[in-house]
Formats: sequence, C-alpha cells, structure tokens
Amino acid sequence: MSSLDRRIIFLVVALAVIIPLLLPIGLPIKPTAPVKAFYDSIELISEGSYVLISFDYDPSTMPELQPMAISLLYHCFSKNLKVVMIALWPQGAQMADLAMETVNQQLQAEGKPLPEYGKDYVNLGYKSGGGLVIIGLATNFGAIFPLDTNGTRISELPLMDKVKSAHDLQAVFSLSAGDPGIPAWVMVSRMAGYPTPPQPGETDITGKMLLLGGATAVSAPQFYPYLNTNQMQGLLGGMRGAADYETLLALPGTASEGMDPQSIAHLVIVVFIIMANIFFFLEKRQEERKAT
Amino acid sequence: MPKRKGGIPTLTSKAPTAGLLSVMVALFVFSLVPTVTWGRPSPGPPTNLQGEDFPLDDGGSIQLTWALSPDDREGGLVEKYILLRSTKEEGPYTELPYSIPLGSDSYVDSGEVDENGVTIVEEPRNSIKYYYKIIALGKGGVRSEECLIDGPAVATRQWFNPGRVNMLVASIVLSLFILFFIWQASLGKELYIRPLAGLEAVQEAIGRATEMGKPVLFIPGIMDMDDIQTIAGVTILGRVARMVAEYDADILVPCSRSLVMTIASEVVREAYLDAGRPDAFKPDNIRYLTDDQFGYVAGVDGIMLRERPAANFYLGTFYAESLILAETGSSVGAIQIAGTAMPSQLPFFVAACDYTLIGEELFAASAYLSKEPKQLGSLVGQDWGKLIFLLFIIIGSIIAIFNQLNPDLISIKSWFEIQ
Amino acid sequence: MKKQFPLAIVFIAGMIFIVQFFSPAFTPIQERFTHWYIVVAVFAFVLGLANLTRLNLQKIHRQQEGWIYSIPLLIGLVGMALCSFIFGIEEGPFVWLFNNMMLPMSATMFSLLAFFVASASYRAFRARHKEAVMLLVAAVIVMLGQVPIGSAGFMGHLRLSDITQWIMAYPNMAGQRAIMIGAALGVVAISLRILLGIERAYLGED
Amino acid sequence: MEIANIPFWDFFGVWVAALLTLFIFSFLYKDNPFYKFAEHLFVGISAGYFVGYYYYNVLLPNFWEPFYYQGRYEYLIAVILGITILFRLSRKQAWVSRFGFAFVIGCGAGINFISYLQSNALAQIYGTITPLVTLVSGEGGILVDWKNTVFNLVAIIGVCSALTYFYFSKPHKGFLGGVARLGIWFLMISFGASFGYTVMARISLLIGRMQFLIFDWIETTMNVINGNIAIGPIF
Repeated sequence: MSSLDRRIIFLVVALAVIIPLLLPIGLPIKPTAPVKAFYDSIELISEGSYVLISFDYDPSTMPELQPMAISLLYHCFSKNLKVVMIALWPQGAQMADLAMETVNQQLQAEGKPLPEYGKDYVNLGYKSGGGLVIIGLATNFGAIFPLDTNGTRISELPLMDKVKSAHDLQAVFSLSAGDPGIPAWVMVSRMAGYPTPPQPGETDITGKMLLLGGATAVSAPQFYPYLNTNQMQGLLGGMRGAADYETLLALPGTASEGMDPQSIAHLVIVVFIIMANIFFFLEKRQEERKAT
Repeated sequence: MPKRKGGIPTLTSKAPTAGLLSVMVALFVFSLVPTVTWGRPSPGPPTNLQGEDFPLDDGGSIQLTWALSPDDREGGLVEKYILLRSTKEEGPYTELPYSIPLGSDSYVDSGEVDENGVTIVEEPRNSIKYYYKIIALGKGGVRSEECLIDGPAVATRQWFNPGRVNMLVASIVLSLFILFFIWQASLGKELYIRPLAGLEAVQEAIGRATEMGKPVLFIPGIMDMDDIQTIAGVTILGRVARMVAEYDADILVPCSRSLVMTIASEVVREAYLDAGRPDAFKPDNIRYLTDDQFGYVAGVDGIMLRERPAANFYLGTFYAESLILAETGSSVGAIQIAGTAMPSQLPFFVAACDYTLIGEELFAASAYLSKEPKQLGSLVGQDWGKLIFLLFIIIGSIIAIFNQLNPDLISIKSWFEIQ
Repeated sequence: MKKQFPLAIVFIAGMIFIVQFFSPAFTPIQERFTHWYIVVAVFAFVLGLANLTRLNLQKIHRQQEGWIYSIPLLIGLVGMALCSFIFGIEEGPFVWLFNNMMLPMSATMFSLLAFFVASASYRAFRARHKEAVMLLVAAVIVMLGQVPIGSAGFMGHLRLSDITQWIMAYPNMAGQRAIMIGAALGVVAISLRILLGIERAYLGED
Repeated sequence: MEIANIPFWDFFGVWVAALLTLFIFSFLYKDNPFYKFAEHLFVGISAGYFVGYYYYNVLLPNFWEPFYYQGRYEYLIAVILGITILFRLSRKQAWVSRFGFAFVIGCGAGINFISYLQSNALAQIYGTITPLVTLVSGEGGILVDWKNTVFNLVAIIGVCSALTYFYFSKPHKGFLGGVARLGIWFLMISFGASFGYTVMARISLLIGRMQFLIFDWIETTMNVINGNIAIGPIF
C-alpha cells in the first residue's frame, strides 16, 4: 500500500479540481488584510477620476492574474472611474483586451451601461523599456504612447485630453508576473516624481496617487515589505488574493470558482500525506512484530 | 534601472504653497520682459545652472542641474527646456536637440544616438572643459533669457568605484584563501574531505544500470554554458561518463542548449577515450532537443518513458521542470541523484530523488569525484571563507545591539551593504 | 595553441567582467563582450538545429522505432521557422501557432506539477526520522495555511496562516540564506579554478 | 437574443489547443501514441520558435544592426568566435571550436564570480546581521522587545547552523556534528515550507487548464452546436 499506484493519486487530484469547478461548494472566503486595503483604497477615489492599469504579465500566469484584471476593471467602471490601460509586457495588451471582453459581458448580464472606448477607457498597448516607460509617463503620455492599440492618435481620444501626465492620475495599478512589474513601478515611479501616496488613514486623496498591485502567489511575499512602508497601499496575491477581491466586490469570478478546487486539492494532498504515514507506521509495526 | 544613455529627466514635486509665490514672481518677471513675440509673454529663465562629471562611468557624460523657471508649473508658461553647449565660455553655443520636459531640474548630457546608430549629439569628450547655457521655452516658441553655467564642467573617466571596496576585499580575501590551500594541496599535504552521500551513490547507480542493461540519463540543467552551475554539471558529467565507459554502460545526455550539447559531447568523448574505449562512444546519445523549457521537458519525459534509464542524474540549474523530471524518473524506477544551487527547486529534488547535492555540494562534487589534490584544496579554502562569514554574522549581530543605542558606533552590518 | 590559447581567452574574458565591476572605465569593453557573447551563443544554435534535424532525418531514413513521430517534429520545426521568416513574429500564422499549439502545450506541461506535487508528497513526506518529520510538518502547515480553511483560528487566536507567515519569514529564510551563502562560495571557488585554468575538463584533454 | 460570432480560426484554434492539452495529459496514464505525437510536435515547434526568436531578437538587434547599419566592424570578432564553434562539425579540426567555448565560459565565470559573491553572499550576510537583542524605547526607558529578539535569534542560529552543515574539511562529529545536525533541521523545515508554499500556485495552473477545457472548449462548442454562437468570419 505504501506504493499506491500514482495514477490513483493523479485521478483523485484531477477530480478534486474538476468536481468543485462543475459543482461549486462555496466554501466561505475571508479576505486577507492586504486585499481589504486594496479594496478600501479604491473606494477612496472619487467618481470620474482617472486611473492607470499596467498589464505586466503574459498568458502563462493568466489563471492567477486575469481574474484580478477583470475584477479591477469591473470595480473601476462601477465607480465610474476612467481607465487608461498600458502594458509593460508584450502580450499584456492582449490580456487587457481579453479582460475588457469579459467585463463587458458581465456588465451586460447585469444590465449596466457598457463603458465607451475613448471616453471611459483606452488601451494604449505595449511599449518596451520598462522603467523608462514609467519615467516617461511622469511628464508626457503622448511622447511614450502616441497611438493606441487601434492606431488612433491619442489626441483624438477624449479621455486622453484629461490625462497628460502621471500627475493627472489618482491611482496606478500594476498586475505583475515579474520584471518589469511591481518592483519597477514602486522604485521608478518614486524616483521619477509621481505624486506621493496618501498616508494610512487619510481619506482625502486629492493630489495624491495610490500605487496598488496584483502579483502571482509565488512572488507576492517579496512585496509585503512595500506595504509595511506605505510604498504600496494594497496587494492582491495569487488566486487567493483574486478570490478575496471578488468576494469583497460580490462579483463571482474564475478565482472564487478556483478557491473550492484549491481548498479541496490542498486537503486531498494533506490526506494523502496522512495516509502515507499511517501505512508507513502500520508496515513498520508489522516488521517489528516479525522481527520479535 | 534603465541605461543612462540619452539622459533621464528628473522631476521635483512642487509644494502647493509655492504656487502663489511663483505667480507673483512670474508677474514681476513679466513686467521686466520688454520683448513679447506675437503678444505672448516669455517665461522667466531657469537659474543656478551647475555642471559636474556624471559619477562612476567611463566618462563621456556631464550631469547638469538647475533651479526651475518661476513659470514652470501647471498652466504656466514653460513648455520645455533647451540646453546649449560650447567649449568656450564666449561661445559660439550649439543648441542640443534633447527634449527636456517641464518640471525637470536636471539632465545628463551624454550624447544621443538615433535608432539607426547615427549620432545626433556628440557625447562630451573626456578632460575637455564645456560651458552650458539653459533657456526655458514658452508657448509659441518664445524663449526666456539665457542662464549661463557657473563654471566649466569636465567629463572624466573613473578608474575605481569606491562604493565597492567591500566586494573587492571579499573577492581578494576569498581568492587568496582558495589559492593558498590549492597550493598547499599541490605540495602533497593530506586533506580530509567529509563524505557526500550523493556522490558515494554515483558508482552504485551506474553499476546498477550496467547490471540491468539500461542506460544512464544525465541532465546538466536547462541553462547555457555561461551559467556556472551548468559548467559544474558538465564537469561532473565528464567523471560520470568515464565510470559509465569503464562499466560498459550507455549514457544519454539530452540538452536544452546547443552549446551545452556541443561541449557535453566533447566531454563524453574524452571520457570514453580516457577509459580506453573510444569506439564505444555513441555520439548520437548526446543530443539537442529545444531551447524551450517545457518543450524540453516533454522531450526528456518521452526519452525516460521509452529508454527507461536505470540511473538519472540532474546536476545544474533547474527551474519548475525539476519536479516534472524527478517524478517521471521515479515512475520508471530509476535511482535519482540531483544537485542544484537553486534554493527554490531544492525542495522538489529532496522530495523526489534518492540523493540530492544541496547548493555548495554541487560545486564540491567535481573536486570530490576527481580526487585531485588541487581541486580538493579549494574546498578547504571555501571552508575558511565560511568560517569568516560566520564570525562576521555573530560579531556583527552582537555589535548591532549597541548600534541601536549609539548610531555612531562602528557597524559591521554596514560593511556588507551593497552599492 | 590548442590548449594554452583557449585558456588565455577564458582568463581575459572573465577578468574583463570582474575588473569592470570595480572600475567603471572598463564599461565599454565589457558591454562589447556581452553583445559578442550573445552572438556567439546564437552560432552554437546552428549546431543544435543541425543535430536535431540530422537525428530525426536519420530516424526516418532508417525507419527506427518510433520514426513516424519524427515527421511532426520536423514539420513543426520547419513550419514554425518558415512562418517566422515569411510573416514575422508579431502577427499572422506564427502567432496563431504559438497561441494555439506551443502555449497550451507549455501550460499543460507546467500544470502537470499539480499532479506531481501530490505524488511526490505521498512518497516523500513520511515520518521516517526526525529530519523527515521537520519536512513533513512544515509542508503540511504551510499548505493548509494558504487556503481559506487555514484562516480559521484554532488553539485560541493562533491561525495556520499566521504560523505560515512566521515559518516563511524566519526558519525558511534562514535555510535559504545558508544555501545561498554556501553556493556563493562554491561559485567563487569554481570560477576561480576555471579562470586560472585549474579546472578545464570542459575543454577536453588532448 | 443576439447571436455572438466566433471567427473560424479562433474556434479551430480552441479545438487544436484542447486536443493537444488532452494529448499531453494522457501521459499521466501511460506513454501512448497521442503523447508521442504531441511531445514530438512540441519539441519541433518550440525549436522552430527559437529560430524566429533568435533571428529577430538577437541576431538583428545585437549583430546586424551595429555591424551593418552602424558600421561597428569589431562585431566581426563575435562572428569569428561564432564560426570557430562550427568547427565542431569537423572531426580533425574540432579543437578550433575551443576558442568559442573558451570565450563563453570565460564570460560566464567572470559574471558569476561577481554576481554570486554580491547577491548571494554579501547581501545575505547583510540581511542576516540583526541585533541579537532587539531594544525598543518605551515609557520606562529602553526595554527589550522579547518577541523580535527570539525571532531574530531563530534566524541567526538557522543561518549559522545550516552554513556549518556545508563544512567539508572536518568530520561532522562532536560539537560540529551537533551544530550541522541542527542545520539540517533548518534546511528540512525550509524545504518543507517552500514545497508547501508552491502547491497553491501549481494547483492554480491546473485549475487554469481545467477552466480552459470546461469553459473555453466544451462550453463554446456546446454553444455552437446549440446555435447560440455562430462561426463567423474566417479571421
């Protein structure tokens, strides 16, 4: 029994993921502190303000970061925030389009008005250079992103009339799978003279800029120090963070969907470990008996 | 951090209270300016232009700083700044076509090259005195008065980065320790090296493969030859291949980098030659698959399933594929010996392989297998390095207690700060 | 010539990088070496491609076991390379092939890890001796501390998620640091042996 | 209800992706012709991908651009070193390739010497040195912060003992053996914790694949069959 056929383990893991996906149990989700901070910070932004979302990831980390992008866009539009989307990763612009598609479907299903391109949101696409792009945006959007992803000049986009530089933004979000991503935004934006973040507890954030992020589960712990030092005001870590955020928004999404399989799969693995140890001790006792 | 070429404008955040003051100053300045082009007022000039060598480079760049024009604010008159440069104080001055946006109070003049490599602005030459002027450009091309630099600026080449003294000392001390013990060993001094379980098992694993008539599979990581772990892996491959040749077994080396494939095949061929069995070497057993991480894993998994190796070696740099390889290897019943210095992947090798060389043990392995005194000597040198580091950690932590009370006290921690 | 000259190249190339670190004056030559290095590595790629193509053509020609599968391999290789030259790598068939073949296969290979963490846990995490108990307990606590279940308090206010944070920040980091410091010493020693020509197995013997 | 459209190539792509996903998963059961097909295709396609990648992202910007457009002929040295590597194809003159190898390995040794010493040794020692006793200034003067003192002590003892485990030139007996054993415990806790910590991200990947199969593939296909989605224009 100690050499249980691996295929049984594989089958059980697969079922632990598939069954809760098809038949959700809805285990309660208790949002963690960094996610609450993330949500509360956005709530501080007044209606009609401008925010920037930087899509710094590619398809390989979609399961974790895409739900964050969708919830974030949904949150922004439901607060009537105007969204500028950019990408520091080549495939980030596609990620943004995909997320918008899903958000539109969600809003349509809820019977809410759809955000209008050019007025409520724009997608400026990818620019290489990482930190250099961040520096450039501090002073001039047009110099870095003369055209949007459709090839329209940004002077023809009404939204961009109001967003000339980072000083016109109330918040920057980086959805980050590595470098360039959150570390670049935290370090370079400060150096380039972006508006300072509000102090914890401050509720009037006019003239200030929030820096918020979403990261993969593996990389999230290295960003916690940024939260402690108020260099970032909130963080979504991994699928768990995305699910917490969806819970706060009361928006059922793929991350919350993923939490049941996640919990069950973790439990299944722990059960396997316990089983392995039970068999191990039983066998050891048997051997000891034989020996005596 | 991005590269400096082309210069990075920096910005200052302006305190809101300064707003009123600057409006008043601006109004005052307007009243003084007699020439008004097309009825547009010209902005007040930037002031206090200073220049100095940009530090820590090979020369060719000058750092300029200035105080913003009083009209440099939101809704103000300034659109951007323009720099002019000359080698003589009296001129003539050339306008430098940099775009320096409003709000910048510094710029690094290091020349500019366009996308096709054509020089637009020549970089300042080393050891030559340069004079600069700066003007603020207003709407409609109106220019402010010029502001001349305080004194000439010279770009110089730095031969030493003083922030890296600690690294220099560490490099020299460690190198001396290692070389000293290599020298000692070459004099014939007897050296003790503790056994490494993973390496004791190498022979056993190859012997088992020979008995079973199955091949040995060796994976030198997924990175290229510039990675030192790969070099360590390939060096160990040489020793393992020699044993394989002596035992008359087969060794398979699928590679994910062409260069590694090329060098591995050379190393294995030599090993067979050394063992006196050059004709038993099968060049086709050392093969290239693909540079792609998971494409490579798919290929290696296929090889494992079909060739069913009796011994698997994973020695080099590994990422997420570590566990995929090790679990597939375990499912075909191979003895598995792994070694890597990647802290993130060690847990998976420890869990799924029979023996794992942890971190430094990987680098010790080639010395250990070769049994050459020179190589073993370097291990003793490494141990002395460890001892020194340990002492610094302990003494540094004790002194750090007092650093909390008296910040002026010597701080060992600061010796290890990296710049 | 056959042995000494390459060793001299090793020494010079390596020392340029070390010296440049301390002396900014050497930056331009170091930058050049970096660019050349990338180009040299690409030349080696030709050898890899030649090897892959030759072995698979040979397999088809000799009709070795499983030769039939060499056909999709070669078609994939040639097809992808041709698409990149004809249509570029930003759009068109290259991107379609990438998105609908390479990416899903990559993601699937990657996701196999979910199964393998389970099977490896089952085999490895047994309380055979004290060290194994440490491994086992730390793994189980952290695994449970990360999912919503772990946020539930037990034993008063102690939560698994808090214990997880502590384990990650203190004992785990201590272990990782020791590995990193040790590895650094190993790398310094082996680099030094390579630069000085003491370690030269990779060059071959004659 | 309005009928949504899905371009033919997108729909076809989903099917190709889904089948290849299943082919790869099939290897968990056992080796089979489907896996063999997918595996070989994967190796071929990814090698072909790198042909394009290296051409556009390395050869053009790092060689052709400076050499041809900027006239920096010193790049010929790189080409010569590169060509020496091709001598590997010749039996007799293979030794010439050592020039190219030597260059690459020399660069690697130099870079690694510095980067490991800096970020793996000095930076980690810097991080490890923390006050053995943490003090805080409270109302009654300076007090000892026992909690952080104990936590930091755990970290320092952990680093020192685990580093002792790597000691090669003395037998691990007596005091040294005891400390090294403690070091192994720390290493084991670290391995267990890192292992457990990664599980979540790995399960997330599997959930991602399953969501693709269930929602993107099966659900879309069902919708096409039921006529809720029409297969639209070719592109």
